[in-house]
Amino acid sequence: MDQLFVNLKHSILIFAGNFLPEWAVILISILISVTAIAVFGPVTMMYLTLLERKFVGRIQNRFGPNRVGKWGLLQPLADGVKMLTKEDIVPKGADHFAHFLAPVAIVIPALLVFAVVPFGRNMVAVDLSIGILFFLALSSTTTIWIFVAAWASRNKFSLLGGLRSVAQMVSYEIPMVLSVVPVLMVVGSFSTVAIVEAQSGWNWFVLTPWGLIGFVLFFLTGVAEVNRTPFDLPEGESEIVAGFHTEYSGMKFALFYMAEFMNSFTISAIVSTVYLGGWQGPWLPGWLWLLIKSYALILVMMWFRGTLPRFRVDQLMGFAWKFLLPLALLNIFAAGVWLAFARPVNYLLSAIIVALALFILYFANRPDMPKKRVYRYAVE
Amino acid sequence: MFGFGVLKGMLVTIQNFFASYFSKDHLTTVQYPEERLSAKERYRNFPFLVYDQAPEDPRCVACDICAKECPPKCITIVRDSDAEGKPLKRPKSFDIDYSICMNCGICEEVCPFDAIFMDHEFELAEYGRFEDLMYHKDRLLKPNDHFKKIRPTDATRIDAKLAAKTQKPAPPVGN
Amino acid sequence: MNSFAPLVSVVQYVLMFIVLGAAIVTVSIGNLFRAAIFLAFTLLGVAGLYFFLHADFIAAMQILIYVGAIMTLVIFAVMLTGKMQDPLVAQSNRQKIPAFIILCGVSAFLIPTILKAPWRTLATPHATTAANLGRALMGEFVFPFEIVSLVLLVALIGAIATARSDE
Amino acid sequence: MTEENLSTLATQTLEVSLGPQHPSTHGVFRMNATLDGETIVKLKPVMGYLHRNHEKLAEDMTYLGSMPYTDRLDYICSMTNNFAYALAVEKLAGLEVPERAEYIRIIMAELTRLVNHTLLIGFLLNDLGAFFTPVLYAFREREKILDLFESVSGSRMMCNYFRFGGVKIDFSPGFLEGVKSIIQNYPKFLDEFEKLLSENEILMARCQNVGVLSKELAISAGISGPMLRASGVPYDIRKVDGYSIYNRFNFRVPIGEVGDVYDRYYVRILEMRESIKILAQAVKEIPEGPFISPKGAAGAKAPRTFKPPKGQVYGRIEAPKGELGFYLVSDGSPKPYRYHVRPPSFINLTILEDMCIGNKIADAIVTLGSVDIVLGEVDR
Repeated sequence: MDQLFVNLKHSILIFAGNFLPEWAVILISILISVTAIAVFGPVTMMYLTLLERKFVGRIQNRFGPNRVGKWGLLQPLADGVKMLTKEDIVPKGADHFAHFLAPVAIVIPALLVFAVVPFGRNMVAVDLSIGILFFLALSSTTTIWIFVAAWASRNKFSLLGGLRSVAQMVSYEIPMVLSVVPVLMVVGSFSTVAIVEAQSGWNWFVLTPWGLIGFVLFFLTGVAEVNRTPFDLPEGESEIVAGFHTEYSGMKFALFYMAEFMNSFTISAIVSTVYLGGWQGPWLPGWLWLLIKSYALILVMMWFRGTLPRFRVDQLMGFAWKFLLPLALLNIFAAGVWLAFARPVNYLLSAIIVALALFILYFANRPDMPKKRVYRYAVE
Repeated sequence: MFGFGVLKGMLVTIQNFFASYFSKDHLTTVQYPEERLSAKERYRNFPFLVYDQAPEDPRCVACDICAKECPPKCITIVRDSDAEGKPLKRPKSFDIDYSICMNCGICEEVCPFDAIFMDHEFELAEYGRFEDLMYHKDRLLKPNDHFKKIRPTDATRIDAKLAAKTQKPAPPVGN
Repeated sequence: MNSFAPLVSVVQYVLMFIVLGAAIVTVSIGNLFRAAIFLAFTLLGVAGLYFFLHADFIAAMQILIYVGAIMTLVIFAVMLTGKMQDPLVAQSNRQKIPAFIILCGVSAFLIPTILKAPWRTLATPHATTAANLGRALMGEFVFPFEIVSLVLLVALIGAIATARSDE
Repeated sequence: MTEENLSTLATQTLEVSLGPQHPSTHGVFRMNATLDGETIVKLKPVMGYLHRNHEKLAEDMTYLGSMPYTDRLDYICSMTNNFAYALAVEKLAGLEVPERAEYIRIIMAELTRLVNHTLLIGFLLNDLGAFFTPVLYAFREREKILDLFESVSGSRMMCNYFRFGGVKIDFSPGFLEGVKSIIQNYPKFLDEFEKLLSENEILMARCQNVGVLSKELAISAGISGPMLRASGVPYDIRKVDGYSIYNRFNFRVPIGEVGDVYDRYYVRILEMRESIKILAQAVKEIPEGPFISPKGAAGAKAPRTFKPPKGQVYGRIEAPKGELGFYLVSDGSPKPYRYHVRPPSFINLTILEDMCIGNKIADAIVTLGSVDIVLGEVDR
């Protein structure tokens, strides 16, 4: 079971190898991986929308979509048909070329990062030696297309959304990169496959003091990177209508939506890879483990969405620079201490450092924190 | 400690998530066309006219009070007349524009003859905006049994009142 | 792996074509904003070429720094230009002729150099691992590395000082 | 950087028109905001998109004929609108209200306060960017009260229930049990709501010290209702006028300290708890008896015979949104000579700019949400 898909691909290649030249087999091998990702990405996205609507619906004491097909299972298809048949509106003052390019281009990095996600043992499209870096680099390019979309729409709300997006990405990129550094230090490699292999046998990094903090940091900054609640300022509906995609409709809008959901999936998958042991786990096949872990994280994102209001721009920045960034730096120190000492001592020491870091940051940020209030009543 | 408030809130939402599978109180949606809420007896929507025996002989005497008191002025009544042009105590036409009516129920309150009441019917969607929503006498007239069915309490009270009135020799004079 | 080589070179040529094409569009197009977008494509294409040259790390850095950071900065700079309110942010191409002459001059030097250079090829490209890189930066190249960081620090301080001295 | 340094950098302000079509202007309301970055330097509220000639229409209608129109002023709380109008007309005509009717009125008014405050807090959270969860919880509870309203008056929102000298019809069977169950269950819901919201750090950070309204400005601008009390002015017309039979009930008036959005939020939560107290007392003490005075009943049956004597009155109540007053001039005919409404949300809205300047654009939306407006009442 574990190697189901790997064996499937292998047997197809052997079959093709009987009558095709070698280069064609390699081409087919590449095409199979690419097709698998190109199908998996959008299908995931379609059903993530349904999952989100159902989950948030239940949180809000309602059913969620349940009319199209059993349990609304055909809802994503209906939405797709609707999106495709919708009129494509381009504002008169828009830069038509850029307005068209942005939604198309934004999907590319979203799909490309799937290449380094190790879905299971031997189930990674490309085992790049710089896997994590590849992921970080490509996910940062999303900003440009958001910004291009915002500018090309020639709408003030879009522009505000685009500016917020850039500011947010620039701020959260730094703690995000820093929160992965401890793992890279311990593993000594950027390769996602190597990172997963280093966590075999319940040595999940999240179970260490620095790993716990790193996990929370990476996940939170990841949520911020994909613009989801409570960091969804670029599209903050109640303030700037729909932010950078205000002027998009139909399929172009669907592409933005697709990129967002595929990004949330990849970020969850990468977080599980880096901190939750990836496809490692008992009994079940590896790819199932990765899916379970990623979906659990996605559900947490949806849970956030169902619960939390959104930050304000300055608070968002403050959170990144005053809390996440110093914590990430101190966390690297904790990981260094972990590496420098032997097994039982390093747990204690890095736990102390992490606890101290949290404590110091809490008190340092205390003046800016909101306070509980006591209310009085008018005297008669 | 920072963050506990957020976690508390998340606890509330996840409780609601699970409760929606177990408690009816946490999944209040009524799946409308298949399930329906039972209408409250006093529910009022649009007015209709009551007749006792035959639709040709409604309770309405065309006194025009409801038309005058209707706040948005959605009722138009034309009084019937016999061959010599003498006015009769029945409406020749009685039109209510449902697109104007605001369901306030004042017509029912002011009617001295208990001839007009608020109906429970609410599935009134039409394709035409003007003529289709202009309800004429034929569509407005409904038997007293309908009234008894939708509002038993009021119907019994009014029937008793009318019965008491018919005992008396002189029926009440309109206008 | 040999039979696979033509495929690789096809992709490489496509990438080169994208890089060159996008670069030409960048300098010739009349719209500043679009020029910036094409510049992004050029940089992305270069990153792709690095990948094929087994310089994964540099490729990732190319994307992270040039595409991710510098391009954002460039687009920001475009937005700060005076003509931003204009739907078609015009780019001034007035210095076409001098630019062409300089280009010819540079090419006259570069092309023969490229052609004459004895290009050495490595038999097996050795993998760049994070650990190796870290060791190189912290060991062999620690002095240039520190100098560069110092320069950057000075630049940062300078930028802040310039911004502040406006009062 | 200090303020002066900032001013030396040449910046352009951005004019943004929030509304009339905007997701969170609570209707067709428009704010012409001038932004410096995301900071508001100027904000002009534009009203009148929903003007329906309410006052002029009333001059051509019998006194009773205006009653259903008052439902449509503030369509969230039709019962209190009815109450204020009935109170003014009763003052004009010198009508007595039977004991039972007074209790019925107070039960209705306090239920309406629960509906209004719950819903407002839900929508405030929507303005803050929460994805509909608080609104739907608010709807869930509001539904129970609306069911009661429907069982009594026949309509959920447009109740048209009050009559001059009493109410239209007595309670339906089972109504008081319904109110009792509300009294029992609503505090539980409020606890849940508070657990979800009151201590949420994001909400606190977004609301505290945002949209601050000073005591002095609040008084001089004629602000009323929870907004005034949140600014620290202990002024509640239920206490000050003691209209109807409010002086028989034992309740407290919560007041805020800072006058920011959080105070406005919390004062409303506390007010709801006090309202439940009033309800409990009213349900316990409600006597048997007629629900409308004979003179009033005659007036309701034949509105054209209802001719208040010449004169002018101003009747006011503490509506959930603030001081709702009706100014009526009678010339002795069945129709009012002059009919004027003092809508609380319109007057509370006039100082929006003062509260918003210097804040971020996201704060303007929240401040607007905390003012608690209903455009039906603002524009009339």
